[in-house]
Amino acid sequence: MKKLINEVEKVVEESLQGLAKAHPDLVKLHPSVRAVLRVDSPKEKVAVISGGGSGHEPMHTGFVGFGMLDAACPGEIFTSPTPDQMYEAAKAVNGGKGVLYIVKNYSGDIMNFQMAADMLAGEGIPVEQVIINDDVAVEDSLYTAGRRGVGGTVLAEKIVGAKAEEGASLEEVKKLCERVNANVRSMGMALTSCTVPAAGKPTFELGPDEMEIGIGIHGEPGRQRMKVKTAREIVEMLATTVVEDLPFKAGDEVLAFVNGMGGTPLSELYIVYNDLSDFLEKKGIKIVRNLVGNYITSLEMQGCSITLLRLDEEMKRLWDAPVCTPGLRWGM
Amino acid sequence: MKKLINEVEKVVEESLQGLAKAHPDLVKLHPSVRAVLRVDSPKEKVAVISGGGSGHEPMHTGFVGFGMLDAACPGEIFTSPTPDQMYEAAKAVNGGKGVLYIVKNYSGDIMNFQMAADMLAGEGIPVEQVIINDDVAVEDSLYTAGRRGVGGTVLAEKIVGAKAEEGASLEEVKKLCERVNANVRSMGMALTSCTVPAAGKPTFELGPDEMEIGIGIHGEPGRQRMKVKTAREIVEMLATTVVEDLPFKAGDEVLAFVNGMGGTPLSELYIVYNDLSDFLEKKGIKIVRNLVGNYITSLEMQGCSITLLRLDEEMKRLWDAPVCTPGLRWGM
Amino acid sequence: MDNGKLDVTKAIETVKRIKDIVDVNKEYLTELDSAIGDADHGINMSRGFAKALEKVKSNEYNDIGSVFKDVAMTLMSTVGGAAGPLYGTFFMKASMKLAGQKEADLPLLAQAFREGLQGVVSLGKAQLADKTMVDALTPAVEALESAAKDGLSLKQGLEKALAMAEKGMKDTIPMVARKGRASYLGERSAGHQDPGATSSYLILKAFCDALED
Amino acid sequence: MDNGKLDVTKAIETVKRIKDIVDVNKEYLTELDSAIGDADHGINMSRGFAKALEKVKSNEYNDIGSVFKDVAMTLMSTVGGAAGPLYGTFFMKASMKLAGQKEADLPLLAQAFREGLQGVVSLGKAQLADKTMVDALTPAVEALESAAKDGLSLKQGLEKALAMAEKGMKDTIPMVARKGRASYLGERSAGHQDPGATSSYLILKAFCDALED
Ligand SMILES: Nc1ncnc2c1ncn2[C@@H]1O[C@H](COP(=O)(O)OP(=O)(O)O)[C@@H](O)[C@H]1O
Ligand SMILES: Nc1ncnc2c1ncn2[C@@H]1O[C@H](COP(=O)(O)OP(=O)(O)O)[C@@H](O)[C@H]1O
Ligand SMILES: [Mg+2]
Ligand SMILES: [Mg+2]
Ligand SMILES: [Mg+2]
Ligand SMILES: [Mg+2]
Repeated sequence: MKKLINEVEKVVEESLQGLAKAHPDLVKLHPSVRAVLRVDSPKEKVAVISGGGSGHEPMHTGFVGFGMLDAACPGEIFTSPTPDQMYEAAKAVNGGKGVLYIVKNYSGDIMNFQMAADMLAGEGIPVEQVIINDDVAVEDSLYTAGRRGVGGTVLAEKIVGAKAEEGASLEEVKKLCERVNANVRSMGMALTSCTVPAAGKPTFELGPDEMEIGIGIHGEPGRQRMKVKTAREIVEMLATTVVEDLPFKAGDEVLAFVNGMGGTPLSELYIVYNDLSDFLEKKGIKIVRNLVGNYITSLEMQGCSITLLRLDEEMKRLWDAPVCTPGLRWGM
Repeated sequence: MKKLINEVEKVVEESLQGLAKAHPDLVKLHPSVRAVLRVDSPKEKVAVISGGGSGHEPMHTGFVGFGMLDAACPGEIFTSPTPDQMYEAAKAVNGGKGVLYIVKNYSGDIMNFQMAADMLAGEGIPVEQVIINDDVAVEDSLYTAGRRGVGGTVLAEKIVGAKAEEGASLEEVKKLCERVNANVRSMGMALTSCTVPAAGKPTFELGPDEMEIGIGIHGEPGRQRMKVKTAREIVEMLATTVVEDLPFKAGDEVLAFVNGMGGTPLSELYIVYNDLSDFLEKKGIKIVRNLVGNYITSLEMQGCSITLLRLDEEMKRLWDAPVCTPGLRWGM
Repeated sequence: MDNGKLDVTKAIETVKRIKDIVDVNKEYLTELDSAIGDADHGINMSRGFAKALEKVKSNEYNDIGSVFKDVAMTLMSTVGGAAGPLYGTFFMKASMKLAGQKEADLPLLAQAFREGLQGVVSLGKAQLADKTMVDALTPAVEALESAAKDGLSLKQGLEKALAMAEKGMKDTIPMVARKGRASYLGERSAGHQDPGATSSYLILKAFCDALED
Repeated sequence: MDNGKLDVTKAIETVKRIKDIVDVNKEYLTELDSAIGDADHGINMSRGFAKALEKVKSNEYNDIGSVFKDVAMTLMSTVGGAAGPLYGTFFMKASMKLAGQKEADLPLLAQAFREGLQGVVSLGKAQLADKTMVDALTPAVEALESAAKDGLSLKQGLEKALAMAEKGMKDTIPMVARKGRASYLGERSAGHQDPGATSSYLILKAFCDALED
């Protein structure tokens, strides 16, 4: 294992310190628990909080700031954070209008956030949770853990963050977050595995001519392993599943998000976007917004995911609204 | 070789198409030669143009837009572009106030840009060139090709682009670019090699416990191979060489730029920034601006580079000025 | 004085043994989690029990309930993932049954473990054969209960429970996961032993080892 | 009618042979460039001469100067890197000497190559022993010139030049590079053959092969 780190035990801590030092105008660290807080703690808004295992940077810690998250709670690499983190973070940033937890659908995240929410509710602090579960690679069922939360989370955090910034109520913010989740679908793939620092070796092995389709963001194996294909064929596979699931229809206006898993060059992501754009054009689905880059990653994994979000006018307006975070910035 | 591509011959072309489709509000492709042009072609400013081999994205194509480049000319992967590209790009974006070529110091880039400049000069178009050569890994000498242009290029393009946007003259813009180059130093390292698509295998091989110090951005071998060390030790090695070269002194105000080579997770770059920040603090050198992320890359190479720029008041103001490009954006 | 029951000293000894056995099996647990999860179970458990041991060693206790309550709180705030809240709840619910008790015999421990297991099930919603820790814990608790009914000693009961936990753990191998991260793999999760069921087995082993015959 | 001189047909045949030999050695050149450069020399040369051949095949020519001028222009706008302008200049300067000529004998070709080499040197500023193509081209041009003085045939002259180019190419192995990308390696560039010197040798080989005895 070769990484730019000092000690495996300190990867998350030192990385957070670096983030805070690089962006003192945007974020600060919580004094006692592991949480990244917005530096200006605005009072007159719902506090939007997310969190999850580390290793997906810039998500979530890089999305703390104006117009997005008020706090992010990072766990160890690929490990859900603990309830005290979400509880303390909420106490620190709640301005009185209540707290929305944006939670990715993993058993661990659900349970840990739930415990924090219970603790807050016990103190009379208004708290709501929305579970993001946009990964079509996983079959949905009442009897299983259901679908994972992946790329859709980034879009939800941006759009919902903008709504909260406008001063919307907790109920409104929550409703919007549910609407985003209801209209977003994703699927990912990997060309290589990734190595959890503390584990010291790749989570899975892929042959020199193999890829893994339906990969999650925790370096967990996907649904299917096959010979590598061209970008165009990969886009076809991922996008077909994504489009048919919602389903997205001709005439739909969408935000197309091509996300890198961390180790794939940006130039390749643009090739994927080029193919995705052709694919959707043929189906009559209109890309009216897009995002291309490494936003929800799996350490140094090579690969990509495709996320489509069906937009309405409010979502468009909120997507375009100013945002100023270490990882996403425009309009200011 | 596993990459998200279709054909090795079309990597650059399809990636540029994707870029143009993703950012039609910012950039467009030149109709006949391979060049990315700013979409709004402002007339009353010096046209700032750069270019070089592809494979370093977002540099340079991702830096075309308001407040940075007017055009970028990408060659094949790791191969300097040809004179017709720089010539036609200049003709397309020159508004009458002349053209500045920002050229990285490589024999190929120098010769190809020089030929384009000769062609322009022959037509009476005012053209100047500044050669960026900030890589302290390479010994400087009159008898060799001298130092490579690396991370300093990104900073020069931002600062000089802002100056041009203000309406400065060609002479002023050129002088500023030279001043940036005179005050910037960089050094890089790699944990892994990278694979030129058309070559199909890694440019060099590194053992599972080896790293390469003093790497360039073309995947060319560095100056020294050694056992991997901690982030802190690596920062110490790179930053010591960088600091002693200019030299940077106690009290200097600097922009600290931690750049990823493309395959290293952002979280590790923040660890590097954390260590760099400690290192400079001990020396009394003050970081007053910073940039952390993948900006001048070598395909999927894992590793990083450290760039320090000694800032004066004008450079600070121009760094903070609004910029709106696919790869760098703030203030608008 | 050793009467074969679980007193404060042995409760602390148990925590130490769990820490040790989890440490020894850290890579093994992580490897199991690599195959059908995200390669962190051993790391998480080892971090959690190291902290838990630190905690109980630095405190004075008058009852065994407080020992396990501190374990529960520490796991909750240091393990994370799915295992953190689940084992946290297990020990929390168990500790409530043991609150104020200087020692536990087999019937009491069986009751405490039953409470713990119920906590895990009501939090995680896993049923038998969903390929989780529940598949190891359930037969173990049942074995404790029937051993208690048969009037066996604590050590004997734990030995029977351990055997059943081991069987439950191995039974997870052919199962297709329906809960936790392994469920994302669908059919591909079959053929691998569940990491959480394995750590449950190891925890029972530590209880067993901490008690003299 | 074959008089052993380089006429338009043979000039085009030469371009074809360069294309072929560069293609065959594409990986080899790239591998040499991997060791001390950036792994693109074979790819660049192969792209350039494929385009050059396309170009000269699609045109009618009355003089050999025009053939090599088209080669020069094509290399200039398709090769890129260091080799593009250098070989572009080589063929451009040579073509100026051959402008209007229906054919070239040894003395004329020697002059043309001398002009080409001077173009390379004045553009790239490389001296002998800087570990570049100049180390192969210089002895080759000198051999052409002395063969011309000795009144040898074109083929004989090219054969001598080829032998010298090969020697010059091999002589680059121990050199420490002072120009081009290899110079960044400093001492570590020693022990590797220069890719540009190698492609220069291959180009001379193609000239040689294109001419009958
Ligand atoms: N809903 C659940 N109910 C019971 N046990 C579960 C549940 N979800 C996961 N587990 C257990 O947790 C184990 C994984 O723990 P761990 O790797 O620490 O967490 P994560 O899956 O979040 O990385 C699984 O092997 C399984 O035994
Ligand atoms: N200044 C120079 N003068 C002469 N030849 C040079 C010079 N710089 C580089 N070369 C030649 O060019 C070759 C490399 O060509 P190529 O790999 O195509 O370009 P690049 O180095 O830009 O990738 C070197 O092997 C060397 O022979
Ligand atoms: Mg986990
Ligand atoms: Mg090159
Ligand atoms: Mg796990
Ligand atoms: Mg080269």
